[in-house]
Amino acid sequence: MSTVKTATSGHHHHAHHYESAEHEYVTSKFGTWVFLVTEIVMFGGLFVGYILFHEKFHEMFHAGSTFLNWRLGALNTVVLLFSSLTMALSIYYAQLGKKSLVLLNLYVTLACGFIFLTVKYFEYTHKFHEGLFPGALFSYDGPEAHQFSNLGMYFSFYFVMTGLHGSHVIAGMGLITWLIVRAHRGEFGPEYYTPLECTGLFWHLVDLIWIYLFPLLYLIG
Amino acid sequence: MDDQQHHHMIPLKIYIQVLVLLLVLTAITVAAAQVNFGPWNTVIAMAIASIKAGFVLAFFMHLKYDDKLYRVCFGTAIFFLIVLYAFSKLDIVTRIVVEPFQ
Amino acid sequence: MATATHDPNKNYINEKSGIWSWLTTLDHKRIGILYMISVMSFFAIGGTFAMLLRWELFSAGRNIMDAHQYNQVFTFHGAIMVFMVIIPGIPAFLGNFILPLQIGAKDVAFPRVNLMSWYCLMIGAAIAFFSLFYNGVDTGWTFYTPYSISTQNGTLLMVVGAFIIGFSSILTGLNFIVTVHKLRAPGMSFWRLPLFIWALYSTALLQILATPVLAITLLLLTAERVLGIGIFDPKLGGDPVLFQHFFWFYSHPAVYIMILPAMGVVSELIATFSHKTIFGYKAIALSSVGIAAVSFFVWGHHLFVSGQSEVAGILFSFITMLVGVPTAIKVFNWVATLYRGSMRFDSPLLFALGFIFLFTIGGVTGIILAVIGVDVHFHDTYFVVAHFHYVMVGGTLMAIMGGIYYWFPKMFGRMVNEFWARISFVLIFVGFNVTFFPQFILGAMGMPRRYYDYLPEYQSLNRISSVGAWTIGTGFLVGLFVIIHGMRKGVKAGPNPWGGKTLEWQTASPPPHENFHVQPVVTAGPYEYR
Amino acid sequence: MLSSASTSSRFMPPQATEVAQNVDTLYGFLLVISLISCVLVIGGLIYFAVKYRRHTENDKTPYISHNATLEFLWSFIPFLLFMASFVWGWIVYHQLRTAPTDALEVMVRGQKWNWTFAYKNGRTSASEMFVPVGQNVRLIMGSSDVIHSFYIPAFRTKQDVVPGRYTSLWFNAEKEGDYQVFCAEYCGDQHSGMQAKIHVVSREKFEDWLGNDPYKDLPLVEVGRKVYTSRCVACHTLTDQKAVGPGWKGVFGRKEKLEGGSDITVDENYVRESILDPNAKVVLGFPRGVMPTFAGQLSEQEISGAIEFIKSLK
Repeated sequence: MSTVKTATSGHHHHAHHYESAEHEYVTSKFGTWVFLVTEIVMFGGLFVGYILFHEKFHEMFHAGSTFLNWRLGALNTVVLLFSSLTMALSIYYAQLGKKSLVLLNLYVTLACGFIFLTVKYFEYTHKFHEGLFPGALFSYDGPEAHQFSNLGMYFSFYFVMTGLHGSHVIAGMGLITWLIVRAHRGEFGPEYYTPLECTGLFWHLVDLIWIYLFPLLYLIG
Repeated sequence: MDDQQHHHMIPLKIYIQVLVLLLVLTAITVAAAQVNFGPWNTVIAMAIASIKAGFVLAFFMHLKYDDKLYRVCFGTAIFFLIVLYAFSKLDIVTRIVVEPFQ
Repeated sequence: MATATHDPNKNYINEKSGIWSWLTTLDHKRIGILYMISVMSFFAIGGTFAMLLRWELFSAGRNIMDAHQYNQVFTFHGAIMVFMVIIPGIPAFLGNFILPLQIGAKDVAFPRVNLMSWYCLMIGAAIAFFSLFYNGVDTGWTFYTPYSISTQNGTLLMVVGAFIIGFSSILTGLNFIVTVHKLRAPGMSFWRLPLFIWALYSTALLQILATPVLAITLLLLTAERVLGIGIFDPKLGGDPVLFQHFFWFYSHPAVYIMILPAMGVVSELIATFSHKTIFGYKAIALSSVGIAAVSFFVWGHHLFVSGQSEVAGILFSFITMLVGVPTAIKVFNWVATLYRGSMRFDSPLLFALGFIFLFTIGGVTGIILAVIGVDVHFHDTYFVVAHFHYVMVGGTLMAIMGGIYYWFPKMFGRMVNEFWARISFVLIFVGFNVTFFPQFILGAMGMPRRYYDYLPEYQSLNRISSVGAWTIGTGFLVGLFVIIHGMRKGVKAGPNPWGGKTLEWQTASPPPHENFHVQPVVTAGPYEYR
Repeated sequence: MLSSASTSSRFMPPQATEVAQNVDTLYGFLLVISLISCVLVIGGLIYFAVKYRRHTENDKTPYISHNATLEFLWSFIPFLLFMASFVWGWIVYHQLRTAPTDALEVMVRGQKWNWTFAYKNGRTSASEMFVPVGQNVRLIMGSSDVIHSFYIPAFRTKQDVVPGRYTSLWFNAEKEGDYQVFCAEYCGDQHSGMQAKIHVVSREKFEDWLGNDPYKDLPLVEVGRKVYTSRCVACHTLTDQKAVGPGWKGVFGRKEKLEGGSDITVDENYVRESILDPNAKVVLGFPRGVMPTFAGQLSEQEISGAIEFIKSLK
């Protein structure tokens, strides 16, 4: 009943309730897009909250953003944009049936994910070291903290938004690892690369969210 | 039985060009942020981010070549977020601040 | 696949046996039955809490519990009924079973996602109930801040539970949208879809576009309680009214997630039991989608007295009036369908007529509450409690009971005992009116809601209401026995006992695993009673 | 047409303000529309159900798919009725929410489970407030913990009291009398106990009440009793029964075991400290963080009065 996978490269039996592999491909892609809608609305809700509070406490948010290292943010943007390319290329080469290039691109995408997370790790530890914890745990007492009593709220938004985004990067990397395992088994080829395409869409969305997150948090503050 | 017609494929060259464009736009938005345009900073940053997002959507996510239904999906999500923002903002902006005495 | 010789008495129930085959099933019909069992047991628990509430309110002062326990009982009653019974109720139970059958598909688009949706509900419910061991939750199902931040108890567990249950709703909605778009039988255009499918499709749009905002709101509330992030906490510069905006941005579309499927069931029942084509098919289908669309613009009528600005209040009141129009159109179309029909008063039709009776009263009182000048007096009183019970119990629960009795032969291959089913209808219908009509008057007299103790002058009406509540309880108990008895010892039913015209009546009862031995081709509309 | 409005008002609290009459008239109008539409729909339902019962299994039913004019009528007419009631509702709401400028302003503070009032001349009162008849009154309301809602059924008005900001509400009571005030936004255990009374009195009585000291030549024990009835009744009983907090009968001088395990005898200092900083020493078995602080809200006279009153309850 479930999708029967055979070892020959790219050959794949579609599930019984679809008429053809093409039908399954189009349906899966549509399902992924509907799932992306829910992700967009969830992150969007967070962005709306951020923008509303940004307009309410403009100066405080600006002061908060001066603590962020925009160079690391820019580096992370470049890393994620590059990983978006390699993800797209892994699909490109799957359509051409070049298994080794598919694997190479998937590994590079995974590596970019790790780089992104390590940069985030350093940013977080640097903030914890300075006492810039979210909300009530905020224990930084530099000049800005005296000027703005609720400076902790900026870091609440910072940690919730980048934390949620980070968890989605980790989820994406988990999916990519699963793709790598299946690619090694030679399951993907010109006739069947649906999981690649769907994971790719998810990964591009994670990159898309960072494209908005970076200016909102790091640049205009 | 598998009427496997090949799905549209974007040539490699275009992928590379899109990435280069995205990196250039990132550089621009970072540069623009160093200069203080006052309230305009936000507008510029959001505009550039939206252009970048447009390219990722159109090319990397194949929206340009795919079924229009997916554009409708993406558009509806954005539309209802704008509704959430607009009505909440309307409430916050038009609230009358009540001052206590003493 | 080659057409295997299908063995006639092989169906989705006896095809495989053993608990493991049920817990890991990918068949939408079995998942529907799993949801039936979960929703009905949660309904029993939530209903027991309702009985306890009415017992405590039987007379002023302390009856059987003290204030803190009362607050927990009404919170659990609300949370269980909303998140675990009435939102998954029709879409996940009846919808999962019937949707693929009605559009001539073999299964929903993503069977594994469908099973995951059931596990999300059960895991979320388990976590929510686990809060009982951390001295319960007493915030009300709305979790308003800053109270929900400062109270020391299991609120965090219930919030996380509701967060996970939200995914069950999202995944069901996702499955239905994709299935309706991609897996329809040949010849079944959108204008030949049965109205139950139109209702489920509109509901799926709401589930996809609204539930994620609840997810982020509950996530922020969890971060608020754990890290004290201060977004909704006034002591740290946050705005509790903003929480209400975010919460009701989901929760008003959620009440349409509750009522739209019920309207779909009623459209099916009215058409089939009056043996007459539905009146104004396009009007009903479009008003389902219309209601779903407009429902995103009206949430502010929950904030009329919450400190929301006058301008926003007026705008929300205006748009709430607009959403009243398609609702009224639907009711008029149902009644028009009955004109010159040929009605037989089987239990499903009784529940459909009961639905129209009670939903009309619920609807008009909704319009009264939408008038902002009057709502200031009625907000947060028993008038509101009566209104939403009229549309939720009078609406969705009547439709669930009607839907169960209507599709019972298709699901279990047997008929229920008609006599006792009608007895259960009469008990529920009479008990319901005796319970909730006095509450309109209590609300007009100014009795606030969520009150553990009330002034002596409210006692007589509360007594009547409590007696009515126990009658409803008996009615649903009788209904439970009717269902259980029907499953085991009901009279065998043919494929089409009611003479329905929609596709699910063209296959065996109970249907085989792949739904149709021969792929049906649709050549006409769903209600062709010529 | 307004007969039902008068019948409806029999089930409504008294109309003590002009706005209340406007709200009731609008409510009467809405009730009439609702009654008519219910009679139409439910009447039609029952009539059709009875008239078109099934005679044989294969009755022929006409294939009526739609009727444009009928559908237009039953969409447009409800739309007009809804718009009419919306506009009328807007007018009444505007009246409810715009306070006249010359109003007597009173500060209201909602705090977990009682209401306190402060007038411009420094006069404060708890759980009850006095207002002159026929006078525009504007309440400026704040909360010191969670969201409450100041609801006066007789004036048909209600306004949430949101912590972190101020909200306002106005009324002009035309008839003298005592009017019930409820808390209408769920705020915890004693939400149903958080009530107050508005005494609408003649102007002279109001001036007299405003001027005098509420505890003028009252012995300390009586001052304590007044403080009890206005501030503490929601959570403490005068018997030895525990409500939210301990019952006061016989508590004074008793030895209690604290949460930390140490013991304490209930003396003047412990009572005073529990009033000003309740979470300092919490007796075992009582919830922490429920009793609010009364620091800055009770005068020295009221605190010592309360202590005397507790002492007197043997």
